[in-house]
Amino acid sequence: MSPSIIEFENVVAGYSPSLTILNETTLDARRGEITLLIGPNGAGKSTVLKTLFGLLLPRLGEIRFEGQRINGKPPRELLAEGIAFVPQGRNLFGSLSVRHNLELGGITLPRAELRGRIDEVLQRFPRINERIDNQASTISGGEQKQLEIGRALLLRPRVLLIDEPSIGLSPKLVEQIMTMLRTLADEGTTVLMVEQNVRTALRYSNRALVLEMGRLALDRPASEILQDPDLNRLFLGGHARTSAAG
Amino acid sequence: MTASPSLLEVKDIRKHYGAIKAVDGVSLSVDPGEIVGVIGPNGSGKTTLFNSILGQIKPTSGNVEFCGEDITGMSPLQLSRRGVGRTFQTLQVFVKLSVRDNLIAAAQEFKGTMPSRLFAPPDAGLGYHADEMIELFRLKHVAHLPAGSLSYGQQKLIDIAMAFMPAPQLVLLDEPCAGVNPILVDELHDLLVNLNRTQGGSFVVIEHNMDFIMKLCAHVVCMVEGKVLAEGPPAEVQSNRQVLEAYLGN
Amino acid sequence: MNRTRRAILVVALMVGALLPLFLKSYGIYLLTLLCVYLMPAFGLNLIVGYAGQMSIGQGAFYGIGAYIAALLMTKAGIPFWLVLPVAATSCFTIGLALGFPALRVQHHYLAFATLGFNVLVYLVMRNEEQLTGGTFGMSNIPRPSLFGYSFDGALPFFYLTYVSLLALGCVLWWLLRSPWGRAFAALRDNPIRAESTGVNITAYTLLAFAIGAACAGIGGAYLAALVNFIEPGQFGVSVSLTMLLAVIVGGSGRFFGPVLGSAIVILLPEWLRFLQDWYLTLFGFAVIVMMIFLPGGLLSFADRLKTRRRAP
Amino acid sequence: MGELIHLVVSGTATGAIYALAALGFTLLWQASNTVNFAQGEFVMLPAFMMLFFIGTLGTPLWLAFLLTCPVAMLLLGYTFKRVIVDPLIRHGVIPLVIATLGLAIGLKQLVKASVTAQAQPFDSAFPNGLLTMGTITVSYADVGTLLLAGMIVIGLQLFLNRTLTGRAMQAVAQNTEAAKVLGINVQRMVLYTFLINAVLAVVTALLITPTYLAKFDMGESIGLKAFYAAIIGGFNQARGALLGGVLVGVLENLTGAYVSAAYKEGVALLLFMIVIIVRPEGLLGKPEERKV
Repeated sequence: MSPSIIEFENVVAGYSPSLTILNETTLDARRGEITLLIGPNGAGKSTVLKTLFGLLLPRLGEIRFEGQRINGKPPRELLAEGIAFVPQGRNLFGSLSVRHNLELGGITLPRAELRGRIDEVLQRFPRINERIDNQASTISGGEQKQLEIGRALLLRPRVLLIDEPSIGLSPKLVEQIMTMLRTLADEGTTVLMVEQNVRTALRYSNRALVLEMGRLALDRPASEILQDPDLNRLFLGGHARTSAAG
Repeated sequence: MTASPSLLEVKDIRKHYGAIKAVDGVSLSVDPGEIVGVIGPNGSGKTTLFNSILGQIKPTSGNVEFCGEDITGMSPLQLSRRGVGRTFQTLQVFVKLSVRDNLIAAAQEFKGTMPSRLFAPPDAGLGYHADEMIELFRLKHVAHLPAGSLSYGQQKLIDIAMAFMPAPQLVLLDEPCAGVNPILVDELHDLLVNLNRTQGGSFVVIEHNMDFIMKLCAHVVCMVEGKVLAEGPPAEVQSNRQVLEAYLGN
Repeated sequence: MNRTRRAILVVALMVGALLPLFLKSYGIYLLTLLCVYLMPAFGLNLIVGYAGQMSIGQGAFYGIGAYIAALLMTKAGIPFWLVLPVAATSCFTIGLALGFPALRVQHHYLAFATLGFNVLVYLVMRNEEQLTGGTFGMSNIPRPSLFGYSFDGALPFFYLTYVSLLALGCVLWWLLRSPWGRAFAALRDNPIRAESTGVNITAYTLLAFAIGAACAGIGGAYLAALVNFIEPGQFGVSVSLTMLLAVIVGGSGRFFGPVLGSAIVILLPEWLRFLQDWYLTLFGFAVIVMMIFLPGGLLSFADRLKTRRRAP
Repeated sequence: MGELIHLVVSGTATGAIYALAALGFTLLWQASNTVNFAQGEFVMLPAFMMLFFIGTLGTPLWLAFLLTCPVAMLLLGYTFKRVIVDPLIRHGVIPLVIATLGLAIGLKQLVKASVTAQAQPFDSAFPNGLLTMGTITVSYADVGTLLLAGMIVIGLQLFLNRTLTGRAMQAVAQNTEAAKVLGINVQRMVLYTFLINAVLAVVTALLITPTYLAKFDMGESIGLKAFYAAIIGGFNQARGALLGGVLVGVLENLTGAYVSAAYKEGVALLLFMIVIIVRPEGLLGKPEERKV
């Protein structure tokens, strides 16, 4: 079993003093694996990613990256340390070209290095290369998601956080994106993913963490959960906790 | 007894944003006193459907009938006058008013006319009713604090209590359990059942908490990508293959 | 309202009534001016503080009221008591019309729209010389009399204004305590929710502007009678601006907020005369400091202390 | 015909000046949702700074302009952002509007109290005289104004579109959250916008003060025109500010000549009223969806 690279210990976080989402959450992600976060809406999956990436300050608890405490570090510093984040939804700058969108992903790199890195990413995404001079708002949804992922890879992150990459994409495109993430993980990048398209995502993941009301309810190898006849109940009624106990 | 006419009749509602079909031909009907649940993965168009029914946005096509009257495209104001109430997905209380004033504000506009309200007592004659509701929702200890100063869960309760203040015939609840702790969720279930029994109103509930929906509703509609994928009794929808696939991928 | 507050109010009203007896004529004039100024300020507080709309145009209604009074009294010889309802209803009607942009746009857009309205009214006052006397203004505006008793003297006119202000204050107090007040607050706190709980936001928005404008119209008529001479400069954008800041500094959405704020912009500069133009300089910068540290206005200070004590 | 062209050209020149002030206004809005009601005073203050350099240090106008730029960037850019905007912006638009209204009064009265209440003459950056081409006569000042304003606008567009920093600023304006996720230093990009706004204000002062004269309340009019130009053109579009400014300038000139000189000031206003009633997002603006 590979060692933990990301650890949450009793983390409490929320969007306002009166709204707590993460409730003493404890979980971890292991090096070179795809860890899948699943659970009903409002369980705190996206909040885990946002808190980890410094977009939300944890009120209590500790977040560690390679054993070092990273609570409250801003995204800029975390990027420099090797964590990148692809948030949910559309995150491109529509009026700028595809190339310029890519470039902005490397804004923290020395300018001299930027060009080489862009070429490296373009090799991985030939579709993006074809659209390089188009306005970002004019490319298709699948291309946009690929561009977003490519933009995050520009920094050669050791950990990639990705939130609901499949939203709005056709099943075929989802498979493509998942395959790509699997390749990345096999090359050594740790992937922490939130995904609603659970069955598909499980097939590509190593491990699944089920969150419920801001807490870890279940931690199993992905293949095991995929076989579990209770998977349905997890989402359509019946508490995860009961199925974990049973 | 002949089949009673339905209270709400939604016929083939569509809401398109350019090429994106947020709601794509949804029909549903709600009988008097019935509690209908609407489920579906994120982005399946549930809230857009609500907003189209409630006049918050204008549907591209289709129509909505309430008590046999065509109410398509009516403003929220006109709808509330006809007895259609709602709660919102995000918190929507009057932050600077006290809890009690929030409840009175939710119902006072249905009493008398605007000029007559100018000469009405300050509580518009609703003080007693508001206090009853405060008792029911166990908000007595905070009744005189500004609503904005309370916790998320408490504000959510106020939000729901407000919708029921004018005793509407139909209430549409948009994710009443979101951000509410598990103990409160159980209480909420009891409250809604209680209100359904005492006020006799019908509800349509959007909710992701499946236990809640399955316990509360007699009829469940599952939406996926703007369409109704399945509907029927909760147990049936729960075990429907397509529904499972929609939630879990295939 | 609890007992201490009621006691404070009674004492304050007594002091207000008795103070002029001990003042020279300029002091009485200033107190009268404060009473006059409070009429539009109360109206503005209804618009901004209670109904949550933005307005930098209250000075225009103040001016419209004053010009209507001046015109009708000097040119047509109509008595003050008949002029008053004309000024109020005219401003009410125009206020209703100005409310329409507020239905389309909010916040800073509305600020610009009302400010623009003020500029327009100012231009009309300045340019339509035949009617308004242009930059020369209108003079010899008489003070009212009632059943042969003339309010010409400084003290009689003060008491007339004082009593009128109290009457206006009572009407507004009653209005804001009625369900209407709650509807205005609902409109301010959350218009979308308000609409779905049956509040006719169109009607209440327009009414807020109209009632606020009517208050300013009444105030304008009293101003014309007080100063006997009016010119466009008294009703420019800067007047509206100062009035808005007075309401906010005092504490918008609090009934007595405008009293404190108006005292700061009307009385305090007289007391701090040696500061001259530096007074407004300090006032301007003080507004910034207040927005950062006490955005609810000076009257919110007590509440602030209370919440701080309640919080652990 | 010659007269009409002359009016249009000089109107365009005046409009270009309004457009510069309006441009700064829209940039601030896009980058940080800042509405600056003291924008007019931000033009007035540099005018007096330049007069100070000319009067006290005896520098020529161009040097005074160059010296004023960094001072304005420090005071009207950096200090404004750090002291007033940063603490207030998270409370929404209105508190900031009120604070900048206070700032407008404070700055005006400060100049009135500490410098002078009288209008001060201000030399034009361009030579006097008229340029005649056939029946068409235009002044050097108008041509110079148009050229300088044009250069500034084009230079700014080049910076925003052709440099990585400029594009990062656009990114922040379009989607602040996404920009933050990429490690773009959002606060620094916003600061750049404030600095650009300060420089635009200095240029506006250089161009407008010869006609308006340097006076403590000169900002009221130019500030108002800038707001209206920005809203007419579209608050969320830089191109909108340009269109709005020129439209106001030209229509004002034509109204002044053919309709009524007295109501010239009302033109921007009327146009603004029509726009917010008919098309609140402005002529080139994109509508901002009402949030449910």
